Amino acid sequence: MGLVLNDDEVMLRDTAEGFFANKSPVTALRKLRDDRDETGFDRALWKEMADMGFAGVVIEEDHGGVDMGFMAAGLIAEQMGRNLSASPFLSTAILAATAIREGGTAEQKAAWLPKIAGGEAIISLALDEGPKHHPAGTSATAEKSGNGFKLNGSKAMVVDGHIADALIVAARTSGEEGDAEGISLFILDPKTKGVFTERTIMVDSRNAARIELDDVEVSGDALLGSLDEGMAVLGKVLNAGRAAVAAELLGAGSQAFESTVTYIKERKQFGTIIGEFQALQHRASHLYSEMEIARSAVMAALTALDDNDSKADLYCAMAKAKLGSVAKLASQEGVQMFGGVGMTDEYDIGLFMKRIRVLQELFGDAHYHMNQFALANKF
Amino acid sequence: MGLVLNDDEVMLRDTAEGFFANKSPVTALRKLRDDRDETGFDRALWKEMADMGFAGVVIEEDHGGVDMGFMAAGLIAEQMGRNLSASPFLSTAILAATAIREGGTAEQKAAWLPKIAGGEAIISLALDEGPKHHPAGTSATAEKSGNGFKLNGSKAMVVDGHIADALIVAARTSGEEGDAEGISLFILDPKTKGVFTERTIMVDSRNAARIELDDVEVSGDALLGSLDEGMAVLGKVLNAGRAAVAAELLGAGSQAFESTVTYIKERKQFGTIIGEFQALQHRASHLYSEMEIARSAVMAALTALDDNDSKADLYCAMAKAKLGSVAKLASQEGVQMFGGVGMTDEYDIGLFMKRIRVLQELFGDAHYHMNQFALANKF
Amino acid sequence: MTDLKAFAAQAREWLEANCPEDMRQPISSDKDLCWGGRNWEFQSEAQKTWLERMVAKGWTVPTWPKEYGGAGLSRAEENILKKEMARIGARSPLSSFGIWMLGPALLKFGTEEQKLEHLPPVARGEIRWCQGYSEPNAGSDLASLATKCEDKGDHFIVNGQKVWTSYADQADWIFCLVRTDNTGKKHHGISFVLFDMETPGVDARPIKLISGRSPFCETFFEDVRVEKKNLVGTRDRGWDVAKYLLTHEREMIGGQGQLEGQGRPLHEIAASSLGIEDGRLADPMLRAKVAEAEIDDWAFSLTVARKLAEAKAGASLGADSSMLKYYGTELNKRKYELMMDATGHDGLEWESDRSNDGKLARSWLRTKGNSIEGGTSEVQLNIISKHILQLPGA
Amino acid sequence: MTDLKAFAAQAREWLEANCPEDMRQPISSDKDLCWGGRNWEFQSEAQKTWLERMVAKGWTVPTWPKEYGGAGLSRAEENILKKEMARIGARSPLSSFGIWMLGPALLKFGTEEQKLEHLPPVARGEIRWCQGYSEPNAGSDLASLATKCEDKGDHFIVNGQKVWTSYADQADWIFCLVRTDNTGKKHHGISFVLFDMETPGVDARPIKLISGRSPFCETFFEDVRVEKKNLVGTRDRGWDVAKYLLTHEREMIGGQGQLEGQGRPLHEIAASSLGIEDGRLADPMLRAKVAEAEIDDWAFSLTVARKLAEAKAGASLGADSSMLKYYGTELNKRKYELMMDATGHDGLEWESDRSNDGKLARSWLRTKGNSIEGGTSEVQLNIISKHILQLPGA
Repeated sequence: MGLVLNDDEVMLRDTAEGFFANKSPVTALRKLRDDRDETGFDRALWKEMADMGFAGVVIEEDHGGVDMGFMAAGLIAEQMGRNLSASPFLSTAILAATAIREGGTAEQKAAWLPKIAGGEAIISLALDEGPKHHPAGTSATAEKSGNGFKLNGSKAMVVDGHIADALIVAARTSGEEGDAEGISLFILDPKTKGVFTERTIMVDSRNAARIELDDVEVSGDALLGSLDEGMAVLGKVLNAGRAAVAAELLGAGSQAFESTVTYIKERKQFGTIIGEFQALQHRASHLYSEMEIARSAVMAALTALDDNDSKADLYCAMAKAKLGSVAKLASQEGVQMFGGVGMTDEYDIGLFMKRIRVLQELFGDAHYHMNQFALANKF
Repeated sequence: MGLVLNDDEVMLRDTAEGFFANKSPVTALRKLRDDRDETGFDRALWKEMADMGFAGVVIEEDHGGVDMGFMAAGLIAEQMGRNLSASPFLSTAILAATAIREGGTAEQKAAWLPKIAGGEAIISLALDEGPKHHPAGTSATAEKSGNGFKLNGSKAMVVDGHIADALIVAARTSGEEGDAEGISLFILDPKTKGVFTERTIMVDSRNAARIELDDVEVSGDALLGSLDEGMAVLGKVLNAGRAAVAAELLGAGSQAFESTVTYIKERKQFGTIIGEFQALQHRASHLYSEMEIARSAVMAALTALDDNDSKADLYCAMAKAKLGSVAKLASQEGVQMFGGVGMTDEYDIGLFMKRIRVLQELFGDAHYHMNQFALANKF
Repeated sequence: MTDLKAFAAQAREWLEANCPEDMRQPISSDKDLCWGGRNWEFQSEAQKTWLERMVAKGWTVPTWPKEYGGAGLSRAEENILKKEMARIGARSPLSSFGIWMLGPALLKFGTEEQKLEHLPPVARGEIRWCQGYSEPNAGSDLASLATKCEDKGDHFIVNGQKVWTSYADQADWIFCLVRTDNTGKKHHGISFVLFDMETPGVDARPIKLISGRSPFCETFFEDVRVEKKNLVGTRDRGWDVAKYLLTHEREMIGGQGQLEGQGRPLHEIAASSLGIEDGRLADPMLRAKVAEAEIDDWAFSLTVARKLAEAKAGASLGADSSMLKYYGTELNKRKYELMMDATGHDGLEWESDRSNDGKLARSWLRTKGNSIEGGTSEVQLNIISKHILQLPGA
Repeated sequence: MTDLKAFAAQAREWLEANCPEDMRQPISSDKDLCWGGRNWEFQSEAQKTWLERMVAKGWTVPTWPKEYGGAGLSRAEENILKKEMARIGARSPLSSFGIWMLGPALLKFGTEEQKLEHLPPVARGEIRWCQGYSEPNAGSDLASLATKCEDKGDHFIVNGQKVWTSYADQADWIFCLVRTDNTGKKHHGISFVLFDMETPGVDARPIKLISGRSPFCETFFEDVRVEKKNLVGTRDRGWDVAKYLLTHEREMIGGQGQLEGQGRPLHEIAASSLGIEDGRLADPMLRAKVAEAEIDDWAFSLTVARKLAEAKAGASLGADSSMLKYYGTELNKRKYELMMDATGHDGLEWESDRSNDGKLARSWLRTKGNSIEGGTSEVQLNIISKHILQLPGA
């Protein structure tokens, strides 16, 4: 279990740390927001991330990637979390890359993976439909139609969906809502007739979309992975997504925590530095403990993915559950300890609270994963 | 909603406060325990409680009671909780008295209520069978047999069961385990052939028993309430029990809390009274708040019973849930703040922790009542 | 028929006849409130009529003496009036810091001249007031405020900065804590003064919050002239006035949890978002927390009622207002976290029509301020430690 | 074949040949432990044989130098030996505060004479030691200890009282913190001394805990004579020795959560008590808390492993041992509360055979001490605040 970073990993982390702190600090997100940028991210930054190898971090070298694995991906995500850096890293470099790598035909891989690694294509996963993450609840349908399929349904919380060059859509080809079986994945062009995309600006000023599929015709080539067995690929995609989101939560939570500790060492009230108040000290120390526990959970999940551990599902569920709770606690304690200024848009702590709220919801919140953890352990 | 005590109630509370503090302080429980007293309570005390009217607090005057109602009963239970006073008050004066008053025939009332009020009969409710409270889970059976019934089954956590002069037994006369319908109540002599009683000494050094019923023959007169509709009576009995136990938890929790506050005003470490440490101050103040919220819950539940409020079930579930959590917190914070001496048998705080653990389990713990609360609210 | 019954009947009759139908609709947003003041633009004719009619009765401030614009009602009569208004769903005719805060302060500490000058315009909704308390370095530690007030013989000159001055950009006058002496202990040397927001040197700038636009402002004073007659209470003893009003404010905020609770129950929001399976909320883990929060919410509401009932019975609410403020605001935060959990992706939308411009998300973020404004949770816990538990050094 | 592989093969062969079958059974109670000492009565012939054989190999203290009764193994070899023992389920041949606490202290601070006198009998299980640290008024604040140690020329005289001296009533010798100077700061003037528990004036009385009988004692010293050669380290600087050992102890206790976790998982205990309905624990509310606790438990175990791995990689565990101690003991308390919830009425029985004399209830109560002994949770949080977060005044 790789719970301690090796030299390569330390080097990568340091590189990523410097990169995001310089190229995409919190002020960059503020600018995107305040300028009401239509894409919601900085294409130049994404290109630079591709040049650094970040976009191809889990893509094989044959397809233009650097194939450094999930621990490396997590280290990058963590630094993005620390800086609230906006980019299609999660949607494209993690989710789409994993989906195509795991489920794609040679043609699909050749068509898409080099573009992902090169920062030339943005691809979004259109999976969830309702207010909560629920893969088996997929009710969008794909009926056979000639040599291809006809897709119908509605998708929500499609991260980066409004700027995607391709969509990976989960749709039901058999079975009923609630069945894990019978779901298939399709990769399609969002400009296809019948695809309606609405950008939804979320609380964290980041990108998502709602997508309507109205008799969308795709060819048989659009199928990604085996018919009816999309969940096999999706399972790996979601594990990757959960671990990466947990890593981003670790970064965001750590930054929220550390900036709070810094603040309470400076702020004076009642003639005293408020960090001298023991009640705050104990809460900060408790939170430090939780953050350390959380870090282990993230590292273990990322390692489990790299090791193809048979319990990777459980590791990722644990990490996502734990980080959902702990990063939230860090943001809550942060706003409270900053006090009045923590409520103002001028300070960053509120932006962390917003981003953490979205991340903890993505691909299952703590409650969802506690439930999955229990079911997997047969209780 | 009687959320403020009236003059009569204040007087009763003051009387009960003095009575239990003088007649049955914590040292009395220690003596019963260390002497390995076979009854586990003090008959002389119980007789005095009867003389005070406590044993007949919810019994009509016609049957020798004082008929002061459940708020009064709760005020008595609260003082017993403060002093860890051992007596058959709960089993006999609350549960049995309510069962017979609500479900008894004129003959049954005449036979038992005056004896209860006079402190002459101890009666136990034999309801639960498994490790957790689950009335509908009753699987003991009562088959028709001649003019009477034949009872079979096992009962656990029968409070005061080993010293009871009569048992009120819940047994299934129709339906299946899990059905609320089909349960009937029987009142019987524990010396009846086929009744086997084992005293179980519990963590709080108080009384309970396991009871085996092996082809126990009772006459038709033994039926308490209507056949198959025992739950109608039992619902009222359990509401009364839950509210009284919540009141006892309020007393025990309050005493644990107050003694802890007193202790941290005296104990010195690091050259400082530990009550000066802000981290302890904030935890104590949080606990104070919870205790105040809990007190309101108890008073509202007791009032709802006296008012025959249609939502009495919900009030009692809320009170039992809240007190189960809050009194537990009070005992946990107590032991921790007392520190090493809190772990010793010499100090009382551990005895409170033990008693609170048993009380929170009786008639449904916080989880049980949260679930009931949710189901009643259709979620 | 008792006097109170007679009053109830008269009030009912008058309200039925005089409260416009539009003013009996539930308040759907801040825009439905009437704040009055020099620059107020009535949202509707009904809003204007309703205010005028209530002013004429003295019922915008029913318990104030008639000479100050009130109706001189007893507390019992006021309660009846409230009940009768609630019965028909009548909106409050006037929202006003002048009524809620300045009024009580002037009635207790003001001179007869001050009352006659300032209270009637408040009662009539002609002058809108704001409150100048907190400063950037005097938040929880309010008494360390530094806004300087110099005695210039026949007038004062005020220099400094306030924050969290609600609606300062829309208010006509401000009641303000300033420092008239800084040679003694920090609680000494504070004074309570009133001045017109149009006085030269006053500048109010709205603060943007994490939840979006807000009524709060940063307010700057540069050589602002204040007439001496506008000092309320004893010079250098303004802390007495402030303390009196803070307790008042805490009780208002503490009750908020309960007010919010009057909306749609949490479990209904959760059920409509997540669905019910086999009679249970489809998210079993969230269900446990919803049940816990609703039980706490119910017990808390009962506690608010109990404490108010006890206070009526003669006891003062005292430091228990800190307990209610602490518990109510923390609980409210918990409830909004659970609502966000329950509504998931939908609740995260920030700008869409579908989400009513992120109404829930903005409310969720706004609740985070509940445990900061009006004295932080930490300050309330300190007060409980000191005044209720009497712990040493608290 | 590397040296380590060769060592592993030899160890495996030796253990297979020499570890009695009875000593390969899981430990079912405290009675299965071998503590040694003057008055030790072996529980079985196998226990005796096993100790003797391991002593002969130097494997009761494998990394100690051979001249002190050890085998001079490297850490790597010791780990292999542990793994090989674990493979066949071999019990530890000897439980001993002499090995765990005194040994590390003497190896670091002792003179050659002290090591030669005291370590070999520890290694052989001939002398059983106990620890004299806490006093009634020096619990969390250990450095304020008052047990007086006067210099009488060629010897010391000790007077005072210790508490929480585990197994003091069964120990042969004690290592003890005493005050040799009380004129300076409290951390100065403490000395670390050794003496025989049979010295006149020593009296150890067991303490009854809320969980029942306990190994802890109150220990009284009245004019106890201590030879000067039995002072360890520098006089008045015993706090250095104590600090060194406290960190050691904290790491042991912090790991306990994990050790306990090696038992039956909480969810299995809950499932067998409550049953499973539709694939889910029959108590839906408890289920949520069990899942939460098990996730925390897993992540905590990973954290123990991570911190140990980091320490191996060169970094010192340092103040993070406080974090592990704090989190592990609080988590352990939570888990036992949930076990009690899960077992309900059954778990509450205190004396019955059915409940194995209240084993669970007693364990539950015993866990409450985890967050008190070896430095309270509050002290650990203070240490984190000061040494990790570097908060002012911590």
